[in-house]
Amino acid sequence: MFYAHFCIPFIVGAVIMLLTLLYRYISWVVELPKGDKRLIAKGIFSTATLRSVWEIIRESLLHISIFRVNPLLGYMHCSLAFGWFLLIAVGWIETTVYMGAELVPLQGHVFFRYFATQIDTHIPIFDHIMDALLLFVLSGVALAWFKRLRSKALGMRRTTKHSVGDRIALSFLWFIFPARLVAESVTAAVYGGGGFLTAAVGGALQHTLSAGALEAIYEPVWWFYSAVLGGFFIAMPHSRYMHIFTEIPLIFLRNYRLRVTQSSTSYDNFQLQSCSRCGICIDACQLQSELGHNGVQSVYFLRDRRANRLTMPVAFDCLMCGKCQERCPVGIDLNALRLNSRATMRNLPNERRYGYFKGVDRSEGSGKVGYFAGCMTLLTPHTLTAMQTIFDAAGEEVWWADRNGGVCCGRPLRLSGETDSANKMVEYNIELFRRHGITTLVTSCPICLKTFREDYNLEGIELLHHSQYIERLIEQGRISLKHADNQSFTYHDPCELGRGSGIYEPPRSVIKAIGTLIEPKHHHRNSLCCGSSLANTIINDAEQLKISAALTLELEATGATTLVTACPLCKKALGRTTAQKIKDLSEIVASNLN
Amino acid sequence: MKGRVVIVGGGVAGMQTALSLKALGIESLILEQSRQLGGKLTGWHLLFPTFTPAQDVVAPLIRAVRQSGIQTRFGCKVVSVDSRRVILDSGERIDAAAVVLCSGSTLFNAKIKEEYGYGIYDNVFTSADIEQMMNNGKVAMADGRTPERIAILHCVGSRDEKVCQRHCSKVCCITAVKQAIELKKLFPDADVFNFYMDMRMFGPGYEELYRRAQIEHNIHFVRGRISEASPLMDSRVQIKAEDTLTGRPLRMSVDMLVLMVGMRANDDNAFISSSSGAELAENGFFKPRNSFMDNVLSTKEGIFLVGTISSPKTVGQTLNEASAAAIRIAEYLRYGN
Amino acid sequence: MATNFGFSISKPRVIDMDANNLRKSDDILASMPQLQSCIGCGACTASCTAGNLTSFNFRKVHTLVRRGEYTGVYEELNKCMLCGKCRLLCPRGINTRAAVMTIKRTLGDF
Amino acid sequence: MRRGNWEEYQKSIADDNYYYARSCIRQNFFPGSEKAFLDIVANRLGRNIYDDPLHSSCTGIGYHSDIVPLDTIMAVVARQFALMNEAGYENLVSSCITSFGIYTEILSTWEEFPETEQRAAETLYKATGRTLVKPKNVAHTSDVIFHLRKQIAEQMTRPLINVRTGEPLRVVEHIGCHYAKIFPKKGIGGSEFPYVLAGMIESWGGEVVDYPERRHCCGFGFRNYLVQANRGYSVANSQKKLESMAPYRPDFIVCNCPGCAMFLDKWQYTIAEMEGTTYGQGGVGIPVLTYEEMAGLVLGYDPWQLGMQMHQVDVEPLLDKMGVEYDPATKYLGVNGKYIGKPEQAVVNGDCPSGFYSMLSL
Repeated sequence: MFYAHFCIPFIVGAVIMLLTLLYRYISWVVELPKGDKRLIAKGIFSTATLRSVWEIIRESLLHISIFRVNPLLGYMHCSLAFGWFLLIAVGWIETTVYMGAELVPLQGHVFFRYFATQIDTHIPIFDHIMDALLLFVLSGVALAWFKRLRSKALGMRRTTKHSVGDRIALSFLWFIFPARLVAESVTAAVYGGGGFLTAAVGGALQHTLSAGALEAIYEPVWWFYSAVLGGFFIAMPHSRYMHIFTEIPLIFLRNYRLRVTQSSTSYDNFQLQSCSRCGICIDACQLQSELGHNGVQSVYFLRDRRANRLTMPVAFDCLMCGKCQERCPVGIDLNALRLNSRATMRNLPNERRYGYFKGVDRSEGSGKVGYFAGCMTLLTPHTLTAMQTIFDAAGEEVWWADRNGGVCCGRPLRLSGETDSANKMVEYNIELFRRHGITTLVTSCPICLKTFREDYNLEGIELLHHSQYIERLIEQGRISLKHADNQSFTYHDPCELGRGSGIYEPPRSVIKAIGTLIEPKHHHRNSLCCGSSLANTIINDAEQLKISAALTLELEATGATTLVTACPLCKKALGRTTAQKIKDLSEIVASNLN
Repeated sequence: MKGRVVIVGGGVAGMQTALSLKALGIESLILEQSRQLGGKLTGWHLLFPTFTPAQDVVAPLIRAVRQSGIQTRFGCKVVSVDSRRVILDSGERIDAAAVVLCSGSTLFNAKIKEEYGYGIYDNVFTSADIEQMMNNGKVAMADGRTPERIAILHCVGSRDEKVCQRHCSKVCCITAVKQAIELKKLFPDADVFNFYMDMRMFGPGYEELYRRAQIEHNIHFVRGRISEASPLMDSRVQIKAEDTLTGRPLRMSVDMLVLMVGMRANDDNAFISSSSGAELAENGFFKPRNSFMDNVLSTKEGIFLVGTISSPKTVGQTLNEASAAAIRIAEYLRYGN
Repeated sequence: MATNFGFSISKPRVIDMDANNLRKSDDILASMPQLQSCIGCGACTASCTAGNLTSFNFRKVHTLVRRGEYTGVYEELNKCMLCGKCRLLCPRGINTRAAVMTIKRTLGDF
Repeated sequence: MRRGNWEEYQKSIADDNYYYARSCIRQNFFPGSEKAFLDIVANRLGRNIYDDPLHSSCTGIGYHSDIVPLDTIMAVVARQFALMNEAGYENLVSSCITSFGIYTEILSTWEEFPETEQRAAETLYKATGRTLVKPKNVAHTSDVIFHLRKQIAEQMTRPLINVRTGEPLRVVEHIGCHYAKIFPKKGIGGSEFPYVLAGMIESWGGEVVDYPERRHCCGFGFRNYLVQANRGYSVANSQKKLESMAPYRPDFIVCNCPGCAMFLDKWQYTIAEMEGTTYGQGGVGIPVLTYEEMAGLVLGYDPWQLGMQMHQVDVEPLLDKMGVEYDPATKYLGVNGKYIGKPEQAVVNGDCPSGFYSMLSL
């Protein structure tokens, strides 16, 4: 009994969509590297699976993350996803209640109102619940329409530009629920019944249209609803709405500890397709807000990469400050994906390259503690002398790895995509550190620190940023600092240190040991980038300056007498745009030693 | 006080001096060697760094001189000067309350640097030739063809002991940048190469213009002095230089070679100096009494210096000096010196 | 075999701007006109991490490229570690890291 | 060639009574040239010239190779001047450009630093008992020919004209560096556009070809050619000139410096042997003449009398163009009719001894 001709578009669409999705997911999983498959096998029967289910409920249905960033936007996503889910779920329960154990085909559930007219029993409470859910979804649709028209009203400065596939799918999506409302309302008008919404709309229709007219549009409105649904299902895998389903396997895989690696793998597909194109990353991007660079943000980067038309100007126009990644509601590894795209474009193994490293050792001194200044710190000699003072005060025997010039840590090359060449530096430096027998490695450059942590195998050597090291010296009482409340500082979180390495508190506790810390408007994981990032090779000097000026403005607005940061690049960048004192953390420590 | 202030030279220096004196109520007489006012600027096209037509400076000055009734005599070659009188080659003596030397400087004769082949090869020009061609509205190779590659050589007759011109002519660097941009605008497809020893972008807006020439106009700058020019079969010129930044000799053929001729001291400075007692500096230009306080005073009382008579200068600096000199002359006439 | 006189004829060191093909050089300058604004101060080379360990001289290399001398440039630029110190020092604000990458891409095998 | 400032660079050249100073290189490699010069000046043009058997090398090659110290060469030069004075002459003409440069340089040094002249005079007196008397006029022998070029033109039997086409012969002139590059005022036409050879060529009906590397050194370079390992540098200089002039299709090269004539001639052979390249028309080298040989040909001398069989690059193509009758059979017979030996086949003369280059051209 659950068949009418108008169901054909829906059935065809649903079948095509299911086959497409299955084909994609299965082939992606098949192409996964062996190690990843092993991780899946290990994780599938663990608590990771349960955690994933809980996360799916939170993120894929309720969209808690978006709620946190933007409640209105969160509601919109929640109403569409959770509302639709409830419509399906409650609809299922409804049919089950009506039909008992009888097997109802898919279209029977979806178009139940149509078929329910042939059933004698009637349970009005379901009509009302379903209408309420429909209203919930429709409010989300209305918000989406409104967002298209006026994105700013929803707290978004920019919204994503859509591709053709997106537009087609979006058009279908916009009409699904209004079409459902119309179809159910017409049904209510002709056959009576319906919940508070459909009955009301049906009543209104009864007043305005003749019975004949209602009869005439009865079948077409159901056809329309079915066609819109079918159309959406066909378009969906080729549009941004692919994310609705892809997010689900992604959550499982992520909980099974699959990661984006230096060279791209099949796992990247799950990440790429999980992007909902919500555009939150666009507003996070300083290249957009300060420089007006469009079309380079993560959402566009992912779009281009999905479409296999990623260009170097897009891949390389990114500060990799990590702000977008921090905010991404889907939690996509945006920086890692961008890096392995760069590697795909530019990594060129060259055996002979950097042959000159052989035999180079410009280090001096000896001790269990090694200090790696990093290239950039050589341009901020105050940091170097401050570190010397601190080491002396603590009575530390220090091995200076590169005070007289050394080999780069490799991170800049890695950021430029030249992974193999970067690994030569990794090899060189590891050998150097091992040869000098250090057990602790301190660096004042967050860029070096990040690569030491992530790309170096330095087992047995503790890696510390100088902020952590100084904090420890204070805790251990090896140095003591003069504290004065009237000394006020503001602290800028370097991207590679804060978001990049999760080190937020050590520099703050050091500052607090010396004076008062005033946080700028954006701090911790929301802190701004100074613009000098080595990750970006596209923006020019003037543009770097603009980004830095915006940051300076915020820092100066705190009224603090001294701006403090913990990265030589940030210090250089801020020094260009501020008239205030700008110090590295080590400098304020060295000048306030007891 | 007997006589008027006599101004030797009717270029922008002389005209502005006369006008500034007039404003102070002091009468003057301009003696000009040629048949017209305006001096060297008359033949110039646009002025650096703003691309202002030279006529926008010269014409208003000439008009003002005429309107204010300042007496001007043409065809006067001065053979002797002292602080009380000026003697012309006709033998005429003109009494003067004070004398202002505004006779400027001489463009270096590029033929003397014969290794560049000026006057020998058809497509070797001087900066003055280019200005003239611009004024005439037709810049081209000698046979009328459009140049595809142009070399501009700085410091021709400046900073060169070989031609006894040790001084820097100051304005040629920026003129070269200006002409390079003008040529590039005329011939967008041409490559323009500037060969320089140092880029001396001393004035306001000069460095910015230099930067624009590089970035916006893609003008190539090669640090190295061209050592010789030789003819090629198609009347083009082959030049040789060292690209000193790479330490490699460099050779190229060009369609036009433009020599940035410098300013040298006038030949008659020597006898004006000997007759007046106003001293010359080592480079043959008149020596100011004091480089800080008395720039517009010669070493001889009653004789004043304005413009490039005392050293290479820009138009703006010359005009400033004219006003400064007028005040110093007024003080001199009133209080003596 | 050619006669051996116990010496070989020295090859000219001259940068022959007539023989050199400037197309790649033009491409590089078109994609980053700022490179043309180098004033040869040498700050990049003075601070260079690779230059500290080798004879790598970015100022010289990119000047040669601008003159159409490409031989050996790719290998020379391979000495660069892209650390970016030079970019912090360039008085003309040239994006030196991008310059290295652009030149390599234009001349090399990317 | 375009005239520039030739009028501005004029020097006085004595008209008669020359004291002849020979050239080491010229008398060894172009012995016919010096003989011809003496014959032309004395017998054809009726000038008095004295070829003094007592005079020696000026030691300029040693001087420029850092072997002969300044004081030594000054004494040697002082002796030449003393000999000239003893012979009753006061106009020194030197066959060698380097000698000319040395004489000019030393006279100038003596003028600037009189104590050096005094020292040289003392050394000379102590060593030889002779007295230094400086010449009134020092000129290069090419200056003399330039000075007498119009007179030669009057007696000319074979102008510098291609008899087949009637066109003037295209001549590349090469001036020795030491002629005017040290003291531009001491050379006719100065250093940038010397006129000494161009004047002869124009007077005798030829056309001077200007080419980009005209001013460039032949590469002699003293130490550079003397040390075998450095010779490649010397050759490279000649090669640079030859490559630059080749597109102008010159009929021959004429030099006023014996060293230049030697190297432009012999390095053509070397380049051809080493690299297979020739620069003349028809796959052969460009003949290199001394100006004496040029004057001799113009005046109708027999090329073998002029010693032109001593050249590395065969001169026959040029002789054919000029319509000079010569007997190929007597080319390698000396003045006494005895066979003087024949050079091996050479690539520069169109021969491919090993067949190597002809294989290359396939």
